Amino acid sequence: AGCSSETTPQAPPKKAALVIAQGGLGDESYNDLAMSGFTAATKEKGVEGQHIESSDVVAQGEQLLRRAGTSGYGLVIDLEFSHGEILPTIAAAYPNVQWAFLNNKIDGPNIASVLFAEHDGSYLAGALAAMMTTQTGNPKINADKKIGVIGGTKSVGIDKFLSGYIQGAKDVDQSIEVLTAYSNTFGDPTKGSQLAETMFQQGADIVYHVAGGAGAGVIEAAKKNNRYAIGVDDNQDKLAPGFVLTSVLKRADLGVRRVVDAYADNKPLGGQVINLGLADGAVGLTDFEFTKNEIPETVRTKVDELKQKIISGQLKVWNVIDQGYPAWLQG
Amino acid sequence: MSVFAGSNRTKYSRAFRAVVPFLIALVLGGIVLLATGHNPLDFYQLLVREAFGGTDRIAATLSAATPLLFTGLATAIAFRAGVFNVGVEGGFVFGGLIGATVALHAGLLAGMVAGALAGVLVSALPGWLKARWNVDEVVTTLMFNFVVAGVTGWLVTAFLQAKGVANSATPLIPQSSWLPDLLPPYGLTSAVLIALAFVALYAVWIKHSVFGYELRQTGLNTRFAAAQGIRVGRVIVVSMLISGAIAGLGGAAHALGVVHRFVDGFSPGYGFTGIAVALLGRNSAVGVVLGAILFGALASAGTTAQLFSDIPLDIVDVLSGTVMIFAVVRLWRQR
Amino acid sequence: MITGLLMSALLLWTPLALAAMGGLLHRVGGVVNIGLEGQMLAGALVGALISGTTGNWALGVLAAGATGGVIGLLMSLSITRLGANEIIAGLGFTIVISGLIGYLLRSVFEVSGTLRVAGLDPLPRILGLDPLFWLTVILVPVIGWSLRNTVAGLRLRATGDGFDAANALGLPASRIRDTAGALAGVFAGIAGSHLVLGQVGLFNEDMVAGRGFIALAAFYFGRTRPLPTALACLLFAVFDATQARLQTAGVPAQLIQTLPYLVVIAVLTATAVRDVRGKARRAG
Amino acid sequence: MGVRLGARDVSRAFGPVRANEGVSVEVRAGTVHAVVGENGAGKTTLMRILYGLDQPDSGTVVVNDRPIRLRGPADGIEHGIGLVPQELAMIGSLTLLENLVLGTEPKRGLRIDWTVARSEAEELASRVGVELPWTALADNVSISVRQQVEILRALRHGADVLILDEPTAALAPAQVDDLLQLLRGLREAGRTVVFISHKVDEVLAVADEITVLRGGKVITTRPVDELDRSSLIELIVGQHVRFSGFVSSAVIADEVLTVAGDVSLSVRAGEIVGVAGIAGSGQDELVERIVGLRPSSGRITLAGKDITSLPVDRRRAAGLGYISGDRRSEGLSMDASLADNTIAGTHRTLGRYGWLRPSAVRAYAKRVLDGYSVRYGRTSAAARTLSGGNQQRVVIGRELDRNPALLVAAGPTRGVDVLGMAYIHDKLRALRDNGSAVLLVSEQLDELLDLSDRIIVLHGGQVAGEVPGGPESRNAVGALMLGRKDS
Ligand SMILES: Nc1ncnc2c1ncn2[C@@H]1O[C@H](COP(=O)(O)OP(=O)(O)OP(=O)(O)O)[C@@H](O)[C@H]1O
Ligand SMILES: Nc1ncnc2c1ncn2[C@@H]1O[C@H](COP(=O)(O)OP(=O)(O)OP(=O)(O)O)[C@@H](O)[C@H]1O
Ligand SMILES: [Mg+2]
Ligand SMILES: [Mg+2]
Repeated sequence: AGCSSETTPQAPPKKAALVIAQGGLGDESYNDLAMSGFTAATKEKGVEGQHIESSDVVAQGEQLLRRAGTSGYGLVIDLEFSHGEILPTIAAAYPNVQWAFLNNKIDGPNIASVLFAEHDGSYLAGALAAMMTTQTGNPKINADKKIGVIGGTKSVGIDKFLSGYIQGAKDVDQSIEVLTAYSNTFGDPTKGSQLAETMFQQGADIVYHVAGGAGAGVIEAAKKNNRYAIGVDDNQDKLAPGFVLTSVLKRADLGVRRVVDAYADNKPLGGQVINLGLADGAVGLTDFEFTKNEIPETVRTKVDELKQKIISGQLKVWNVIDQGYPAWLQG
Repeated sequence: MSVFAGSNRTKYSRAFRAVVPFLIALVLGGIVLLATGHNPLDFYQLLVREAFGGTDRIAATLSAATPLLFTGLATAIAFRAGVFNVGVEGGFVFGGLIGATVALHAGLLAGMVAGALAGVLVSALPGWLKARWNVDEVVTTLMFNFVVAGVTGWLVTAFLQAKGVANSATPLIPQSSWLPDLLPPYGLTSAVLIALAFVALYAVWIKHSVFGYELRQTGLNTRFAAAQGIRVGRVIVVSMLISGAIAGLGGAAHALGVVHRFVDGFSPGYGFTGIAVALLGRNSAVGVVLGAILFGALASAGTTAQLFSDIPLDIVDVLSGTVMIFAVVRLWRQR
Repeated sequence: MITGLLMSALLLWTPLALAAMGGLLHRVGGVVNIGLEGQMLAGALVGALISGTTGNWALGVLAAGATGGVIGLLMSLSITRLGANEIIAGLGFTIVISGLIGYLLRSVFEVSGTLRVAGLDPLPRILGLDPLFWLTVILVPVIGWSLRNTVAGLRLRATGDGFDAANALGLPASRIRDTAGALAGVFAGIAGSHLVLGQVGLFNEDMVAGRGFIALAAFYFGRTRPLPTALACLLFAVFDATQARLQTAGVPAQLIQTLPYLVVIAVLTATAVRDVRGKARRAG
Repeated sequence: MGVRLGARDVSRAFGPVRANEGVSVEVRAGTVHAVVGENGAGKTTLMRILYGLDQPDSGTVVVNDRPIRLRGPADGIEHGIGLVPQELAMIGSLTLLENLVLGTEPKRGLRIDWTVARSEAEELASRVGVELPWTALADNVSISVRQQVEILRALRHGADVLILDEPTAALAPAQVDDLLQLLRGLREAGRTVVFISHKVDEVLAVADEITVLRGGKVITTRPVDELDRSSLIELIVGQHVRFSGFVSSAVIADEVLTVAGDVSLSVRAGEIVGVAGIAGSGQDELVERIVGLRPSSGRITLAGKDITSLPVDRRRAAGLGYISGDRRSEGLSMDASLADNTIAGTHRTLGRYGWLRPSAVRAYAKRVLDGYSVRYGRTSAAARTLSGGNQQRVVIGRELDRNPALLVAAGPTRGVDVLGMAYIHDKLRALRDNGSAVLLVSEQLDELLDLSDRIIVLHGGQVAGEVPGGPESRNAVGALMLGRKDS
């Protein structure tokens, strides 16, 4: 694949690797999003990029990262959470390589960490859903004060989203009921559609999914039942225009982009913690491309107010990862 | 004289039979690669380099082979007793969870023992059901894998979850309770020695111990064994318990040596690959070692090969699935 | 709400029952088919692609059945002609197929995991349910009757229970077995297409999600009789459909998921105990 | 014209074993043609070739005087040949009617016309003079019923040449008579029968011509009136054999075995007690209860010790030896080595601290196998590689070498040729004379009469009566076997 004859070979080309997390590519969320950021950034910056998947990414972590360290890569971005503990040792063994880790803060002179405030974005979605579920002028909405959320697995990483969502809803109206369920799979859309359909039958009219590929089924179910879904990670509004109320963005792509850009531009990265949240637009809601007309102005204003409060620090959303489980969500 | 010729020929044909599935897989994989515009020879060369090209890569291959040594051996023992145990996966996973949890509080040795016991717990019921009521073990052990997956998931999130970790995971085990590394810095743990020791023990034990004899006879012909006074029910149960213990021990060794905790994605199906390892190795000790190294090499090389090529990892599944299918075929008609 | 539950249970029942009927026929013919999972996945992909390119659901379903049939035949040939172990052949074929599909998605379609096919034609509804559901409803008794009363049914049963004996009678036992294997593949392929065309409208490489194994459990559960097998599938489907309700009632999701498997073990045990007891009584 | 079915210079080898070597036979139409020979002489192989189930390496099958290639059993059936195999080809989970019509079902459209099937079956059965429970599962009926279905099936396929491979091996004397009568009836009706048996008397009673095979080759084919019992036996084994005949026991001592319950009996040291009965009269249950393979309701003692609920190994330790009637799947493990087969049951006493020394195992096996004149290559060879007669010797050697206080011998010579039979009989008598108790179960009346000091006859799971051993008891035993008390 090397066609370096066109460019004048000065320094060896910069090389970056992206280690894909469990679930692999095709999860329609985290991995795919990070991958898209990686592809775009490496192309733009003329960096040679490779991604690595493994069905045994947990156990192969050490061998894999070491191999990457010895294979001429200047930057290695690791998406797999379970590699957190081994990364410092490996990074120390390969001091000339720049390492980056997502979703957790890892210390090391040549390690950059990227963190996301997913709970903040989910909080806004919960608040929005709570305000919407009583807008009975809308044919997709019933009078019940019920909304739903579906997680991919029962784990703190996912419950961080769920907890924020429930908190947001309850802060709007204590009496709102939030149905929760887990699909136990990130790959089976049938399961997602099944769970969503049940929630719709139980009276929910807005269901938020944090379930990757299984979530695709949630969105299909919303379309079929004339209800709303809320997407996650990427902007999923266009998957079923008008039936996806909004999506809670977690722009892993932006995080990856930042890291690749800095590396390509020879900017310092080591030891940095990149916090991405509402303020950066890396987390948040979409701008309601297809549902603008269905969401009353007042509601949109209220959501914006909440967003500003969080950014300013006036409002603090519960973070399951640091704080453990809150009263409104069982651990 | 003719007896000699016969045994030579079977030895030769046995080796040949073990190589053929591998060749078929390479040809089939080659066709897929060619059809999608890749050069199979280059890719296979890359695979070989990534599997065996240097101390670090050999360490990686052995490391990937280690869990397969445990699961392959656990499977082979049950198969030898005529019990088609496909539940080694469950024992491995449960052993990993319990091993990791116990080691957290009570140290390395306790963790290993607890892991083995956890594996025993998983295999005991199907074994007893088979021995006592002749309940088809293929189905019960297969079903048990799913049950164990559910129960471990629940145990982790409900009771054993580490704080501040985004995955379903137990807390990190303190370094003092890890299985020591063999070849620092290459991350090959002493688990591989434990596994090899057990395989060697199996080789001698199955052939030369009284219980090994009873186990072999039960597997070859249960009615015969029962009529000569071998307590086949007990043999079946014990073989399942040993199989489970080794599976669980493998899980604990994986937790204490490699992952240092129990976490989502702990086993990508080591138990199922173990079935292929046992069958490819015809349930013999040497065969299990070779089979584990083969599948370990495919796994480790397949992953790092991506650093040097654009070929999707899934091709490795095509290769190992094909090896599995053809591992057990009879390639010519017995005349 | 009850009708809602029932409808979703019936929707979930269709692919399970179809695949289970395929597995049942193969089992009657003497082979335990663990490869249904892979055949369903292939059917799902081909069903999606053909329905999308032709804009005709029926062609999609047919193509899915044909694909499953070819895979089923290949698998059966490896068992009947090459003497492969049926369990391993099933497992191996499933791994190869999912590997191949993952590979093709990434290298030909340049997507990973999920494939949205433009112009996909979903199954129409007849009396509120799709044609494949009605097909399955008809198939169950037809298979039961045919096994008992047709030449093909009798010969299949004979081959399954006495392969060598059937051969000695001049029946083409291997060919009969292969036919059953191919038929199992056809049913599983169609079942896979139902997941796409009848349920979610898109393809995902993990979308079969163990349904092939549930189908296997179902025909074990039903002791290879069509009606009890279909009812077992219904039981599993209802389990699945009630999951969300149980979960909102506070039962942990992971535990709920183990229920069908536990039920299979319990039923298998109960029938085995009855068998052993029955035999002891006849003898004593 | 005349040769309805035959072989011309047929050879067939299995690896190094030459099962058939230049075999030529001619079976004339309308005759009963017997094929006899030792175990492994190649009889079954030849029959499979004649039916099309197997293909010769060289040579050809002859049908109606013309050489023919049979590519499969379908071809055989087409040429009017029917085979009732040595291992019956019935399918246990199908009914007798289903078994009968399988392959040639009367159809109406796609479905089977059960009404026609049933009436055809009834008609066929009445023509041959039997009555069958058509809706019973094959698994649940006796061997002789299954055999009748097999014969009817062959007839239904239009077979006018019927090949029967050892059809009488598992039949009681009365059933044997019925079968021979049936064969004669078929001959009268113009059909041709090829008949294999190890029982010289049957062969002489029913056959028109007899072909003798030895070592895969034809020794001779002769009309029956040129042969008598001893000349035929000599042709079969290739040497003169002397049968010792009935010799009763010299010293009978204390009771070794007592069984109380549905069937009550006792066996004393120094005596052979025979158990007779038509198949399914409860012999198998009795044996399995004594050996410990089946739970028992009554009380069983061995050398004064209550063994009613002991497992098999403890009974063996208490002095039990067992020759299984099912050599292929219970007496031997065909895929295990000869050494492993020989030490089975003794392996625990051979072991030291739970380990078996290979040299000790080999030495033990060699001693036993040599002691019982087993012809074998190495102790590591699989039992499967031995001929049937030698396989049986392995079992006999294993059980007798331990010098059991009680030997339960079920069909110890089933399927064994004449020479082997004489050898085994001598060994059993020697064991008795050494002071052991022997319980002998056999379907072969001659064997029972020859060996037993007394004979217990079972009928319908009960003891129908007891008679002394010796040839004079023949009629009495025969009557009791059918449940008649008179003689
Ligand atoms: N499928 C086979 N594979 C290998 N060897 C075989 C096979 N079938 C028969 N033989 C061998 O060929 C020889 C002849 O066997 P065959 O069954 O024809 O003997 P037989 O005369 O019928 O003996 P018996 O009286 O015991 O039935 C034997 O040595 C036997 O072991
Ligand atoms: N599977 C079977 N095994 C043994 N006997 C059978 C079987 N099926 C049917 N029979 C017997 O065959 C005979 C006729 O069968 P059956 O009554 O099913 O046909 P039928 O109902 O008269 O046909 P039709 O449906 O065309 O009127 C009965 O005596 C029945 O016992
Ligand atoms: Mg509402
Ligand atoms: Mg024979």
